[in-house]
Amino acid sequence: MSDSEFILELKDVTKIFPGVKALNKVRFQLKRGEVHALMGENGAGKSTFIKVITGVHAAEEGHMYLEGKEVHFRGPKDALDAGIAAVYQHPTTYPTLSVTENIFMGHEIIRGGMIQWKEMNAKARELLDRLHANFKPSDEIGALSVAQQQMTEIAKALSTNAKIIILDEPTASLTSNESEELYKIVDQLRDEGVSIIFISHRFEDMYRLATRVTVFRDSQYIGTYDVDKITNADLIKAMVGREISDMYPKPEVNIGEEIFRIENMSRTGFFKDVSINVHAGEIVGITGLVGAGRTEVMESVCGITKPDSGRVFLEGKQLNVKKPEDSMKAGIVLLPENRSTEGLILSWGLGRNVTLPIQKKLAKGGIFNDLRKENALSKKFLEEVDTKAVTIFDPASSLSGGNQQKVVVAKALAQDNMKLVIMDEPTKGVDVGAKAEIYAIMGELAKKGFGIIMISSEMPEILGMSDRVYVMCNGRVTGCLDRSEATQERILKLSMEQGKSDRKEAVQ
Amino acid sequence: MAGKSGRSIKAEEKLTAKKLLFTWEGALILLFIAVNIFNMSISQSYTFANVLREMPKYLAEMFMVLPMAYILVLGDIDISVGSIVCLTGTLTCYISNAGAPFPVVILGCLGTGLLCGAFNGFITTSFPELPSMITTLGSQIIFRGIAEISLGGGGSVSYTNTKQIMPLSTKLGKTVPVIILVVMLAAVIFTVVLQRTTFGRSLYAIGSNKVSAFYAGVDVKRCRFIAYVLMGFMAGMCGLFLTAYTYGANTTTGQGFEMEVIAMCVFGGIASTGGKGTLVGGIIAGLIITLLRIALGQANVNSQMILVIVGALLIIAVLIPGIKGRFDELKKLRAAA
Amino acid sequence: MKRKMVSVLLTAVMAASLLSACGGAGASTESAPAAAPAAEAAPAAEAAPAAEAAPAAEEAGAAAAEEATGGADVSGKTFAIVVKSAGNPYFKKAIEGFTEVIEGNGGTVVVKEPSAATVDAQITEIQSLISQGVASISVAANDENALQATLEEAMAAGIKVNCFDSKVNADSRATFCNQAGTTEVGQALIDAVLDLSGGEGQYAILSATSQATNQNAWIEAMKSIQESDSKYANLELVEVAYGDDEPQKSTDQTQALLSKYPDLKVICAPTTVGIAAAAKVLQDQKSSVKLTGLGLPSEMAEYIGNDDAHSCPYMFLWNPSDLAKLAAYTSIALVKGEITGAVGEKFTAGEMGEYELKDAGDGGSELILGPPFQFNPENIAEWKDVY
Amino acid sequence: MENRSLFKKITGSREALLTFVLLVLGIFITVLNPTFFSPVNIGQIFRNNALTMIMALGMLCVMLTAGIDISITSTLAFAGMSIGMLTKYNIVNNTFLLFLIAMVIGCFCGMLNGLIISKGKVAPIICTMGFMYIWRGMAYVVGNSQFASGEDVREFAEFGKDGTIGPYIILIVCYALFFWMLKWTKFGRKIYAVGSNAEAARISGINVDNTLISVYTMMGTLAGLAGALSVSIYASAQPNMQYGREMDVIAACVIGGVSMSGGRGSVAGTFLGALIISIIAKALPLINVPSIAQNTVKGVIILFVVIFNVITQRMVDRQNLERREM
Repeated sequence: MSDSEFILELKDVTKIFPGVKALNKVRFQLKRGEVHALMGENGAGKSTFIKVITGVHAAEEGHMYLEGKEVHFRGPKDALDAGIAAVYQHPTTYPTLSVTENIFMGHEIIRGGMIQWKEMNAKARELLDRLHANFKPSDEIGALSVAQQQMTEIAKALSTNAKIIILDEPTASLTSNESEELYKIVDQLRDEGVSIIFISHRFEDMYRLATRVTVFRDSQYIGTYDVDKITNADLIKAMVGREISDMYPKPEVNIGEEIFRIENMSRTGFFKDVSINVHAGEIVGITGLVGAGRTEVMESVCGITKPDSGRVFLEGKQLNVKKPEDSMKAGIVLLPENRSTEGLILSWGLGRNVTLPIQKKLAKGGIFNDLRKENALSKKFLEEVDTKAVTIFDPASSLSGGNQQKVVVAKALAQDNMKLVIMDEPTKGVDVGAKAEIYAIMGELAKKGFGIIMISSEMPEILGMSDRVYVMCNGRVTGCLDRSEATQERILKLSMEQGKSDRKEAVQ
Repeated sequence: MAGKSGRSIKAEEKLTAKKLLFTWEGALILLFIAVNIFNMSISQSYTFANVLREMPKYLAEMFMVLPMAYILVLGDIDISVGSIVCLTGTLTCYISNAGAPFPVVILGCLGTGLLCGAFNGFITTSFPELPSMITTLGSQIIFRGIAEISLGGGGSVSYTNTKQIMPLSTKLGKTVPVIILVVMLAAVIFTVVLQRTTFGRSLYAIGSNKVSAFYAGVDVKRCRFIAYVLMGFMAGMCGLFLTAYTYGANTTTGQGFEMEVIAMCVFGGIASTGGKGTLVGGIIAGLIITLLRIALGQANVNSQMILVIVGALLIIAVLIPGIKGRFDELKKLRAAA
Repeated sequence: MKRKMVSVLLTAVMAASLLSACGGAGASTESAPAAAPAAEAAPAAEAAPAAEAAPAAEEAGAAAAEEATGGADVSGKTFAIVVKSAGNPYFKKAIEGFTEVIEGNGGTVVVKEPSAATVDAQITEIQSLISQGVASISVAANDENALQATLEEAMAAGIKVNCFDSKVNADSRATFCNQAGTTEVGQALIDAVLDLSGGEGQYAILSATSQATNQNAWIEAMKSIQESDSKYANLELVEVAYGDDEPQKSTDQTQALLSKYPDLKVICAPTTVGIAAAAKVLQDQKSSVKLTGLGLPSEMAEYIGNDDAHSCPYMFLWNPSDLAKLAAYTSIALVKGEITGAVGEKFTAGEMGEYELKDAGDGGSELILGPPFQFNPENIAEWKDVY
Repeated sequence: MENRSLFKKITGSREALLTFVLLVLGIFITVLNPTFFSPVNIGQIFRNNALTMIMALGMLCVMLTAGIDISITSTLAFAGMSIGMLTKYNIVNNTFLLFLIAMVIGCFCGMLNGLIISKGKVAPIICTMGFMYIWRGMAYVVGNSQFASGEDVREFAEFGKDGTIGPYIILIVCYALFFWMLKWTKFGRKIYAVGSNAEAARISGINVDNTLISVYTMMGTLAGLAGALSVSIYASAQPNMQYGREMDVIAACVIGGVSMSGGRGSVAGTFLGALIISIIAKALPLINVPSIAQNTVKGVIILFVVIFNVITQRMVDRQNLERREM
C-alpha cells in the first residue's frame, strides 16, 4: 500500500472498558475520497471505534496512520486539528445556543483576543446555504428538529475544513426524503474530495452511498467488501453470524371488528383533523416525515399531551383520557419512541421496569408492593420475549438497544387488559437480529387479536408489516393505503404532496 | 411466544448479611457504633439519660428529614421548610393566645404547615419549567416575611398558656420524652410508605426518570404535590414541638433548618439528584449527626467548630461513592486486560 | 466487595481521626481557662494577660477578690456562661471578666458561644450544660421567654440560673444582672438627643433586630420619658428603623433615614453594630446629622469627636467585663446559698462592693451595675484599647 | 403585524423584559418618593450592593455550567475576616496587598469546591453546602471573637469610603471583564458549552473538569474580592457578615434570566437582575414600606418575575404554534 491510497488506516486496535473488551484487534482502511460504510449489530464496537479515531477514547493497543504517518491522539482536539470531524448518532449539539455558536464551538474565529461574531455569522450563513438548510444562523438549536440539528452538525464538520468526516447513524432519525437530502450532501462532499465513514443500520444508505463496506461483529473485524459485489444475505450473515430467513414474518390473520377509532382530533400547531381506525388483529402503519405529527397524535391519544378537540373510541366506547393512567386503564399501551428517556428507567432493574405500570394492580390492597408477585410476573414476561439477561435485577442500562426494546415490549405485555398497542419506531437503533425478533412478536400479538399501530419511518418495515398504512404530512392524514396498494412511491408522494400544496396556499 | 430460546432469567435475590453490610446503610450502622464509642470517650456526660434529654430539639428537625427524603428522592429540593417552621410556630402562639382550645391550636399549626406545603406544591407543579430550588427560595422569603409581619415590631411572641402545650414536652415515666415516640411513629410510617408502597415506588420512578415514569402512567403532578404537602405538614409538626419547647416563636425560629435537614438526608445516602437512597439511611444519618453534636457540645467544643466538623463529614460522605466508583473501574479494567 | 469494606473502614477511620483532631483543637482553645484552676502555668497563660489588661487598674485585683469571697470554697464547682452568639467582641470581654472572677475563686468555667444568635442554639447549649451538671449558668438571652422551659429544667436539676445583659422572664431566673436601669439608659439617650439637637427638631432611632429585648425596652423608656416631660416637647421621633445588627442593612437604613428626612438632626443607635455603621455613613457623607447611642469604644474611637469631621460627639456604654464579673459574683453567691434571688437580699460582689437585689418590675429581682458610662472625645483614647 | 413583532421583541428578549420591569419599578417608586432618583441615591445603590453585583457575576458562570454555589458568603466572611485581622494587628496594612490576600483565599476556597465537584462528581449544592459550614466556621476561628472595625481598618476603609470611586471602578472592571470573557473569548464559549451539553463538550475536546474548576475558582476569587470590598465599604469585619445573602445573589441571577439547568444567561441580564434586587432593598424604606415587610415584598417579586417569565414563554410558544400552517 502506498501513502496516497489510504488517507486513514488503523491496525490491530484494542480498546478495553471496565469489564469488557469493546474492540479486539480491529483494522480499517479508508481510501482518499471514498464513502466507506461501517456496519454491524449494536454492540459490535462501531461507536467505540469511531471514538478511538476521533480521540475521545485512547486505545490500549494498535496503530493509527493518517496519510501514511502514525498519529497518536491525546484528545478530541488533536483529531480535530488533524482534520477528522465526526457527526455523532445522537446529535451532540448545545441546545441553549445558537446555530452559529454551535457550528464554531471549539474553533471560534478569534482576532485580537476577540471572537469575530460578524464573520462567524456570515460564514455560518454560507455553510447553511451550501447545505440548502432552511433555518437561520441565529436560531436556537433546541428549537430545531433533529434533522436540522444534524445538518448543523454537518455544517460544523465542514467548518473545520475536515478531510475525513465520520457520520454515525445520521439517518436514524430522518425520514426517507430527509435522508435523500443527506445523500445529496454526502455526494457533494465526496465530490469535493472529502473522505467519509458512514455508520448505518439501513442497507439503503449503504447501497445508495458507499463503495466499500467494513463489517464488525462482537468487537472484532469481520471483513471489508465492495458494495456492488456482496449480496444482502451475505452481508446479514457477516453481521449477525447466522442467516435470517424471513425478516418480516407477517402472519395471516383474520382481521376482526373495528376496535379503535380516532375522530377529527386536532392539536394546535401539531396536527389537525386526524381520523384513524384500527381493527382487531390488524397492524396499522403510520408513516410520514419526522415532524408530520405522527408521534404527537398518539401522545394525545394516550393522555401525554392534551388535544384541543376530537374524540377517541375504544371498542365503541368514547374515552375520556386526561393522563396516561387513564388510557392504560382503558387498554391502550404505548411503546414510546425513545427507550432510554421515555420507555425505561435505565438505572432500575428489568423487573421493576416491567411492573411499573401495573404496580397498583399487583399491590396488596392497591397500596403495599407485593414483591413476590411482581418478580414472578416480570420473570414470566421477560422470558416470553426472550430478553438476554441474567436476572430480573440487572439494571436496564446494562442491556443492548434491542434487548432494551424487548423489555419495553414485556412491559406492555404485562398489562393484561391490553387491547391496542401503539409502537412508536419499534426498531429504531435496533440491530438486524433483534429487529426480526421484534417483528415476530408483533405478528404474534396480531394473531392474538390485539390491534396494533406502528409508527415508523423505515419504508421496508412499513411495507413488510402493515395491513394498512396511514400517511401523514404536516399534521394531516394525507392518505390511507391498503397492503395491496401500498408502494414506496405512493407513500413518498403522499408524505410530501400535501405539504407542497399547503405551502403554496400560505404564500397566496 | 416468538423467539423462545428457553433462556431462563433468575428472579431470586439472595440477601446475605455480608451484602447488607456493604450497602450505604450498613456502613452507616457501623459508623453509628463507631460514633457512639467515640462520643463516650470524649464526654463523661454522654449517658443514655442525658442524650435522651438533649434529643428533643434535634428530634423536631428529624420530623422534617422524613418528608425531605421524599422530596430529594423526587429529585426536587425544598429550602422553604425553615421558614414554614417559623410561620407555623408564630401562628400557633397567636391561635392559642387568642384563647383557642388545644385541639384547635394543633389543627391550626398543622393546617398552616399543610397550606404552606400546598402552596409550594401548587407553584412547583403548575410551573414545572421552574426548578424547585427557585420556587422554594421565593416561598422561603415569603413565609418568613409573613411571620415577620405578623410578629410586628416586637419580633417575637410568647405562648402565654404554657400549661396547655406542656403535654407535648413532657416525659413519659420522667425519662422518655413524648416527642421521641411521635418521631418514631412518624419514621415508621414514612419509611414503610417510601420503601414498601406503590406511592413510594412512584417517587423513585419520578426521581430516576420523570418522563419514563409519566409514560408508564405515574401521576407525576399528583405525587410531587403530595410530597410537598407532606413536607409542609411535617414542618408544621416541627413548628408545633419547637413551640412546646420554647414557649414562643420569633423571627429567627427555624433559621438554617433546611440545610441541616438536607445535610442529614444526603449524609444518609439520599442523592440530591433523585431516585437514590433509602429513608433508613436518612434516619440513621440524622441520628449520627445528632449524637455527634450532642457529645461534642458536652465536650465543650466550639459551636462553630462543630459545624465545621459536620460540613467536613458531609463532604467526605458524598465523596466516598465517587472514590469507590474509581476503584471499581480500575479493578474491572485490570480484570478485562 | 472488598473495596466496599475498605471504603467503609476508611470512612470510619477518617471520621474518627478528624473528630479527635478537631475535638482536641477545640478543647485546647475553649476549655483552656477551665482546665487551669491550679497554678500550672501553660494553660493559664491565656487568662493571665487578660487579667493584666483589665480596665480595673484602679479597682482591686484578683487577690482582693479572693480575700473578699473567702477563697477556695467554690473550687471543684463549674460555672457556665452562655452568651448570645459566637464571634462578638462585647461578649469576648464579658467572658474574660467572668473567667477572671470564677477562676480567682477557684472554680472552673465553661464557656458556651452558640453558633448563631438564635434561641434554638442557646437551648442546645443549655441542655448540654445540664448534662454536664454545672453548678450555675449565667446567660445573656436571645429571647425573653423562649428559654423558660429549658431553664426551668436546669433549675429543677439544681443548677443556679441567673442572666446578664439581656434578661429572661422572672420564672426562668434567680436574678438578673442588669447593666443599667432601663429608665436610666432611656434617660441618658433622650437627654443626649435633646442636647445634640439643640432642644428641638426631628430625630430617628436605628435599632438592632425588631425583637431585641433590650433595645425595645430602652426605646420604650425613651418614648415615655419624652411624653412625661415638656422639655422634650419639641423633639419629634420620626422613625424607628431596624438594621438587624448587620453592617450592610444598617448602612442602607441610615442612608434611607437621611434621604427621607432632610431635616433630621439626630440619629440615636442603641446598638453597637448599628452605631458603627451609622457613624461611618454620617462621617463619610460629612452629614450635619449627629449621632449618639450605645457603642463599643474600640469600634467607635474613629468617629468620636466634637468637630464636624466626626459624626458622634459622645455615646454611652457600660463595661461588659464588669457586667460579667457581677454575674460571676452573683453566681458564686447563689451557689454558696448567700442569696436566693429574692428582692431585698444583699451580698458582697468581691472588689465591686455590696449589691442589693431590687425589684425588676417583671415579678423578679435584678441587680444594677450602675449608670451607663459616657464616652466623649476626652476619654475615648483611654478606653478604646480596653474594650 | 407591527404589534406582534413589538410584543415578540419584548417577550423574546429577557433583557428587554427586565428593563421594562425595572422601568415600571422606577416609575412606581419615583411617584411615591420623588427624591429616589437623586445621584446620591443611585450612587448608594451601586455602592451598597456592589457585593451582590460582583458575586452575581461568579454565580452567573457557575449557573451557566448548571451548578450552584451556596458557600460564597461563607467564603466572603472567611476572606474578609482574615484580612480584617491582618490589618487589625498591623501585620499587613497595604490596601492592595490586602485585596490580593482576600482574593487568594477566595481563590483557594473556590478551587476546592471546583475540585470536589468535578473530580469527585459531587452535586454542587451538596459540596458547597458542606463548605458553607466550613468556611463560616473558619471565619469565626480566624476572628477569635474579635471584630475588625472603625480604627482597626481605618487605612483600608479609605478605599471604600463614601465618596471614593474605588468600589465603582472595581464594579465596572468586573462587569467589563466578564462581559468580554463570556461574549468574546474562547473560555467564555467553553463555559456555555459545558453547561449546555457537557457530554457534547467532552466529545468536542473541551476539558469539562478544568472548565468547572476554573468557574468555581473564579466564583471563589470574586467572593474573596467581595469580602475585601465589604470590609472596606462598611469598615467592619464580622464573622457573620453577609450571612444568608447567597440567596440574594442566586435570586439576582434567576431574575436576570440565568437558567439553573445551565447554558442560558448573560452578563447584561445578571446586571439587571442584581439591580432589581438592589433597588428593592434600597427603595422599600424610602417609600415607607415598613422594613418588616421587606422580605415578603422581595419574595413576591422574585416569584412574580420568574412566573411571569414562564407565562410569557408559554404565550410565545403558543403563538408560534398557532402560526404554523397545517
